[in-house]
Amino acid sequence: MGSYIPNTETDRSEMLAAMGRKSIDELFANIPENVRIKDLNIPKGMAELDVTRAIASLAGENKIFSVVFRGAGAYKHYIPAAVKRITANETFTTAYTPYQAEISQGILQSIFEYQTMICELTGMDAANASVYDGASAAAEAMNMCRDRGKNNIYVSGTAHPQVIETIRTYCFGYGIPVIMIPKNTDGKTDLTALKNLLADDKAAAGIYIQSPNFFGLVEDIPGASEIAHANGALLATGVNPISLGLLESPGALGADIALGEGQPLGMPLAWGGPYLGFIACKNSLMRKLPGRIVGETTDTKGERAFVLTLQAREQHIRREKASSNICSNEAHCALTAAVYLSVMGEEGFAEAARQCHSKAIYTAKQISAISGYSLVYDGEFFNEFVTQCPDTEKALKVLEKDGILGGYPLGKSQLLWCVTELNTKDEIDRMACILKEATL
Amino acid sequence: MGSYIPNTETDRSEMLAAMGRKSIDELFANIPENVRIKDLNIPKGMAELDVTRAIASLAGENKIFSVVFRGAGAYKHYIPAAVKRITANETFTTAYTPYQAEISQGILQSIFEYQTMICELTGMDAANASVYDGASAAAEAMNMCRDRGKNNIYVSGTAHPQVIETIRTYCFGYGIPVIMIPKNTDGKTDLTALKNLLADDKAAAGIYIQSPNFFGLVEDIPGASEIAHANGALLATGVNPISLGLLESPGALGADIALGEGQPLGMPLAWGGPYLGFIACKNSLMRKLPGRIVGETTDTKGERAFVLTLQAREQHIRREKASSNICSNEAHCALTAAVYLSVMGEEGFAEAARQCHSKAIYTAKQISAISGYSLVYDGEFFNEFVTQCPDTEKALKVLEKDGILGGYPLGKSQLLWCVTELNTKDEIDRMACILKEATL
Amino acid sequence: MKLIFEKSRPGRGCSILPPCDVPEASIPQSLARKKPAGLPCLDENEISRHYSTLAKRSFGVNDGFYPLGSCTMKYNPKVNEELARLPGFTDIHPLQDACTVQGCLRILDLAASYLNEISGMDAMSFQPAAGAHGELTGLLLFKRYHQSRGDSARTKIIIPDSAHGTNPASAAMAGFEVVNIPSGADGCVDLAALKAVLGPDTAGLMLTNPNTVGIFDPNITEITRLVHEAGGLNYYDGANLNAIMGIVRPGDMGFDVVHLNLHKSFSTPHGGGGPGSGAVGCEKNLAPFLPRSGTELEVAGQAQSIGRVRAFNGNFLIVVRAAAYLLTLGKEGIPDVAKNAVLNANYLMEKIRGKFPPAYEGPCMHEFVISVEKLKETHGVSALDIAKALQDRGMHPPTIYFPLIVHEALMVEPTETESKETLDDAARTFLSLFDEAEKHPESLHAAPMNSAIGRPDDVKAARQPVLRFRC
Amino acid sequence: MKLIFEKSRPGRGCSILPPCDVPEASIPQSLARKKPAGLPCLDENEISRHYSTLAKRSFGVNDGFYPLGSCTMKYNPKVNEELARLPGFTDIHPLQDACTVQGCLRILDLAASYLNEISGMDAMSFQPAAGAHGELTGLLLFKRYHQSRGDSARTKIIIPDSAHGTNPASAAMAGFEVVNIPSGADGCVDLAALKAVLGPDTAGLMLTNPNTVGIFDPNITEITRLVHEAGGLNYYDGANLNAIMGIVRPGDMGFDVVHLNLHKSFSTPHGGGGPGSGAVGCEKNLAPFLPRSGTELEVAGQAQSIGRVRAFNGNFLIVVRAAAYLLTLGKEGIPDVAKNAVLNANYLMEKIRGKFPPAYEGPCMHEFVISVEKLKETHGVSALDIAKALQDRGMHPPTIYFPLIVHEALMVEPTETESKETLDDAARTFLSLFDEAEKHPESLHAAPMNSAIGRPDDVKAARQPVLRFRC
Repeated sequence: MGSYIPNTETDRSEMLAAMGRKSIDELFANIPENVRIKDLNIPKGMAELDVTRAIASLAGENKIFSVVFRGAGAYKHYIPAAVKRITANETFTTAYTPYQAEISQGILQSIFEYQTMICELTGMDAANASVYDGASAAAEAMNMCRDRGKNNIYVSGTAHPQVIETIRTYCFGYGIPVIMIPKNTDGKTDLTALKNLLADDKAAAGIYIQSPNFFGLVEDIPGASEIAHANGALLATGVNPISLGLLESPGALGADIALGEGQPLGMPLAWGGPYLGFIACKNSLMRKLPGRIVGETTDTKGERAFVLTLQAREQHIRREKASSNICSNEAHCALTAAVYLSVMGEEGFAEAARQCHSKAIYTAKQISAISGYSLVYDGEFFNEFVTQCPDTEKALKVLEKDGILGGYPLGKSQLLWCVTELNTKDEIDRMACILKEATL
Repeated sequence: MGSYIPNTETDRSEMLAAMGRKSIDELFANIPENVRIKDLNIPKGMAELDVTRAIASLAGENKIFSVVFRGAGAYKHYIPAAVKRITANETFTTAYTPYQAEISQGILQSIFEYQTMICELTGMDAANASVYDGASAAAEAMNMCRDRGKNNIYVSGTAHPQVIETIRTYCFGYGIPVIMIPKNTDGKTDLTALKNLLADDKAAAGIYIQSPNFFGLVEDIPGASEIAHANGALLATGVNPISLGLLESPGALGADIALGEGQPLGMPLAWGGPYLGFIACKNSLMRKLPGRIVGETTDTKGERAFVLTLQAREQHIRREKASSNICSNEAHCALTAAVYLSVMGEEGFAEAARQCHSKAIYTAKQISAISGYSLVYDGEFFNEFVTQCPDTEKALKVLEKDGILGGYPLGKSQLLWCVTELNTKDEIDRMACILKEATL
Repeated sequence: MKLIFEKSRPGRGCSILPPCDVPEASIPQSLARKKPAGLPCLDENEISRHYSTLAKRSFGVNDGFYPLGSCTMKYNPKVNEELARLPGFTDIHPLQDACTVQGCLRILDLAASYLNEISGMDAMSFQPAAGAHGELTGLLLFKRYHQSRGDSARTKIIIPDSAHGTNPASAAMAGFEVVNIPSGADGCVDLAALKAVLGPDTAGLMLTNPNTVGIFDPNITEITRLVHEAGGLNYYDGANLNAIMGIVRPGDMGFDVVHLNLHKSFSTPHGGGGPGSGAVGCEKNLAPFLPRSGTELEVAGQAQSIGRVRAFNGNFLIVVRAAAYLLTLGKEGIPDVAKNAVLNANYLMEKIRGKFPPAYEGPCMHEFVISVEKLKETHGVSALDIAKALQDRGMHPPTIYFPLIVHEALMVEPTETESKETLDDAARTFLSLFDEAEKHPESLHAAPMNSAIGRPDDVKAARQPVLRFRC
Repeated sequence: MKLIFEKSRPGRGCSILPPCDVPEASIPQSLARKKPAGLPCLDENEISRHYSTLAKRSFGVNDGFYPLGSCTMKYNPKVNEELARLPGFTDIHPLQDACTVQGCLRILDLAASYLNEISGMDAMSFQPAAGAHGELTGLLLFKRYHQSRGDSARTKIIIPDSAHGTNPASAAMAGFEVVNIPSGADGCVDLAALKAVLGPDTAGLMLTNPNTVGIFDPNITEITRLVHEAGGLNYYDGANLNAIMGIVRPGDMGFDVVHLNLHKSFSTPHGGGGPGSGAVGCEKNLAPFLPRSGTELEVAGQAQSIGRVRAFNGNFLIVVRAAAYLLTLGKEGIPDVAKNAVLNANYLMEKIRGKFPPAYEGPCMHEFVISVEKLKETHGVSALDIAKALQDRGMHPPTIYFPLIVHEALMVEPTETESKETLDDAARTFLSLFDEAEKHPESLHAAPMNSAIGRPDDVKAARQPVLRFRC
């Protein structure tokens, strides 16, 4: 069996002797005999080489697509080598939440810098140290919107289905209603419907709109903001952080809270996790943020110091009255995002966003030129778009044969495509060519 | 283009201004105009993503054999995960030779520990901090044997061909003769011939014998040692370090110098490098060791300290009178070997050697059971052995089809096989089965 | 030290992306960003050194002894890291067709089969990303369960006052009313207090066992029986599983739902505060309510599910690491962990008890709580002072001021991956600190002296929050 | 701190190999090891922390400014490290059939084509593992060349007294007699001195240009012409190529053979002293003598080759890194390196020249040499003291006491990958040290104060050598 226990038999004997004990079993005397188990019905332990073989063989059972045109909530971007190597530093990986500030300044500063970058991207005043993922970030954000009897949560039907589902689950917990805002035929949130819904609702707390939305379309955030605020509700916007290299920030557009899935910022697809939920907000909502927050202060010598702050919101102090139950978050993913944003830099990050956009536009053109394929919606999009497709199953199969992961099928006749800076013109042309041939 | 230069245009202007200079060109005034080049005839620089694509595509043009039965100087052993991750520490990779002891204690201590481990493996008193590889180690070791007019070097024909060639090259430099000791029909060094050769040679300086030799056979080192010493010559033995988990150490067998290729100690095959040359010797030869050596001493506070020592042998002090010209060595490979030996540990290292041996014996049996295959030599071997083979080219081709790298062909009718702890019984049986089928 | 923004200089950067190879598209001015996000501009060398320096100003398990109670800071094996970085895991899209992700699905199956056996549960969800996320998930299972039976009166969750703060917070998030019950003098559940609050409004009980004072509650089967009898469910907070895994199973103790912190008992690295994995297991009767999961965005079936608590199927790469650890330890290794974790805790407790008396008598489990209340009274040296002074002596301090029921508490959890020598060193350090506290209490107030900073002004941080840099 | 052997405890270890799956074989008692090699027994956590601690007691480019003259401690890009770890490179046996290693062969071709263009050579061997190895190889080319022409009288190699120590040592190893010539007052080759020693016994000249005092010899074409006229060959020590690459080529200066330190100019990491790569290039007429190479053990043909200087084809993974660097920089990047390396050196030299005068006048190339001879005389503060005091101030010291022709020398090479801010910081540090040297010379004698150890006793180390641990 494998083991990471340094104690040898001799060590154990010496330790027991020093304690005046005869056996380790004595220490377990509190456990009623009748519930103890004899042994576990699992296989024997294995040495490292065999574990490596076993797990690597499972990895081998997955199919890696060399070319990916699928997003729908998880995005394949280039991860610079520096991001991988810097974040692999074993102090970063093996530290825990920086409770002891003096011995954890590095971790604390990295989070403070991350918070700043998230604020810069979103145009907000404050950000937390991360939550579990984009979907739970949305759910937590909706909770932030609640205020003195205002408990009704509005969610646009154009948001990511799993985000909607997660908000519903959390709201099932909170015991508050989730009201859906219908999707318009143009693929965007029906703001007229929202206006009408809110007109009759004095308990409207928050509105969730994702932009670019699930169908890739840029939503009218200023319009939504105006409606929300006119009716005393707050607007929370879900964003793809990469899009903020090109698109106006939610803060500048009037949103009160911006949140999203941070995975595109240097994290691999990894079959869905670990990912990174980020939440940022205007100053007025700062104390409603869930989870850890790092703040700047000074030390006994008057020098700059960083600490976990605003802890009066948190579960370990406030217990059942806390703003959230969050304890462990996604700190190492936040570090990864900060390193990613540093390595890309101001200009490189904007360039990545521009390339995603340009390549998506180019791809959309190539695909819509194929008979049977056409853009479903007219609106502006960032790097995702929906096309008709004569037979999604068939189309995806022919692409898969060539190692290409095609768009995500929305039923049998539509595909949701995603294009990033990683997709080369050659790949795009090849993909379009394969699709075209398949229609012949 | 890619760049790792932080200076911006503004920086450059400010710096030039501070120096009262108009252009960087002024600084190059010493270079005659007529030899300056206009530009380099090489492609434009590339961004990281394109470089990654280009180099990864070249890596993709190599064939990785999932199963390897080939050694002949380069050995595929299991490299524990801890070895890879510990040695990747960027302080270890980006430091240079520890000239400044106080700021380099970690590197110095790691080398001191490495030297100790090499001494323990080889049964010697002193070891250096590494040389380039096993072949150059052998060449340097032969130089160590020279003494007051004794300049004749004897090399066994059973040694690795490239080691022999490297010794010859260095001796071409030294301007001293290399005399070959013939190989016996049993595949081992003809010690009777050696005895006769030495009987007439008052200038015999050193004898090089590899054990296990190139054909995998364990040589009679005590016999060779006796002959060498009786004739006033020194015996240098080339060893596979893994074999020393099972076989008696050269030191205990009477060798004066032990050296070898350290690659099996945690380094990947890597198409031949970086590898690790190690040299260890008896106390009497300590000051003849080439290259860096770390020694223990005390600091101003009387505490343990490590330093580069015996530098009076070295090129930067002794210049043309140095024991060797070595400056950069293979420090990071030495670190890797030390981490490998620590992770394997005393018992794990011996177990690895036992498994190599047992699996080689098993493999030899399976192969020799095939019609047309038989062991060429009777002697004891560690983990390499030579068999007859009806048609080496054909045999290797059928194995390759199955992702197996077969033995190294010695001509058209013999194969030199190598088996390590990584080869499973299933692999061995499968390999034998394929060979058998190919003979039908 | 300087922030990365303060090291930024316009014009610097790394060369990552090649020029765009398709025609540049434009976006309507009205949608475009007016001002670029203020990201730092540095070259790779500066970035690399910046983060190296940050790492040096931090402390991880890899740097030394880290007996942070209730956090199980055990060694994080290297092989798990290598395996979690295999492209066959990292390069898989979560919405790939099921037939192309059989390896991922088998990792989940493998981990579930081991963890179900260890916890005594029937089904497992890996969707929760952390312990508290698991608590919320588990309590929503309770809620859905009672709802499914039309038992709408069950609105209260009973929680001992020694519980982790996440317990009441999770209960509140799940819409329950929290009923705190006091612990007995032995730190365990006060059966009378429990009985007093049980009733038709009881949705369930949340308990960690061994509890947060490091003691295994000997009445555990009685406790869970009482709750069941009252119609409630029992929730097992798995934060302390390391003490008992392979010895006794939460399921056998009478728990209906459990969360397991894979980043504690199952050795995945804490990452400076995450990502973790708070896998939730439950008995058969609750399994239909588990979070909806699958390889498609909208999963058909699982009609009774609480829904999902996040997108996709969880922190998968963390599960890969835990799976590798489970395969490594296996049948004998798992109980061996518990035994040695408990041995190490008791050994260290015994070695320092002369000066640092444990808050409760008897052997502890994997951690123990000491109170320096007396030292505070006699010499004015607090748990905080001890923690700060320990930082100067090469180890990470224990958890302090928790559990809340012990005054001036220090909660010490050595874990099984520490050697006797490390424990002996730590004991010497503790004892020498006591001497120092008696002789030079002021030096402990001044600690730490050798850290990157002196003690920070927490009050200022909270009163005048500076949560981001502005240039 | 303790050695790893002192942390060892019998019975501890890591679980790496599964049990043997074939029958255990035995070996005759006479051949078997009597006593196991005394390797340490530790668990993985202890090993990991041991090496973490060793890393913390060391200093690399990644930790800060490292202006070690003549070593070109530039930044080592991360992408090169990632690429050198691709299994398509690491898992390739050096004796695989040529058709299965086309990628490896193309890496060598690629690197050779770039480096030939940069050095002005026609052919390149990657067999040498380091600069000195390259020197030996290059001088053996000289030897074989003269031999091939029957020119057996050419036994002498001319080397300036400012040369790297490896030059004379390599010449001696190649069986040449070394003729040292003094440098001129300007630190460059004294033409008269050169002429005086040239003759029919001249095998060749070894030169580094810019030389070790950081000056480009303006007479370089005259020098190489003279040597050629005398029938000798010119060897270019590429240690200082970083100053001139893309600006002027050794081949165009008249050199016949050159070695290039890939771990200096081409950014591969120094690894604590290696592995490096000392690729050797030469003109067409010397190419037949280059080391024998190929994918088989015994290479046919290449009859005129000097043979091989090591097994297989060199430190391949180092060449992979250099190839990635060359692709990255390309046509414009390579000269840009040289320009900025020279700019940085001159900038730092100018900033400190008021207190630390350069040993030679005029602009320097990529490095400069200062002499603290005066400071030594006036305040007793030596180059060694300055180096030790710099350690306390967060930077690695420059090379000291080299070149030998400058008294109390400090040789400073900032490289192009350092920022103006870093240079400004370093200048401030240097200047403040000068103040300190004047005011409190004793504090410099006592330095370093903040290092892992105080100054070590080098004499004791050499007189009573302890080269290994014995338990």
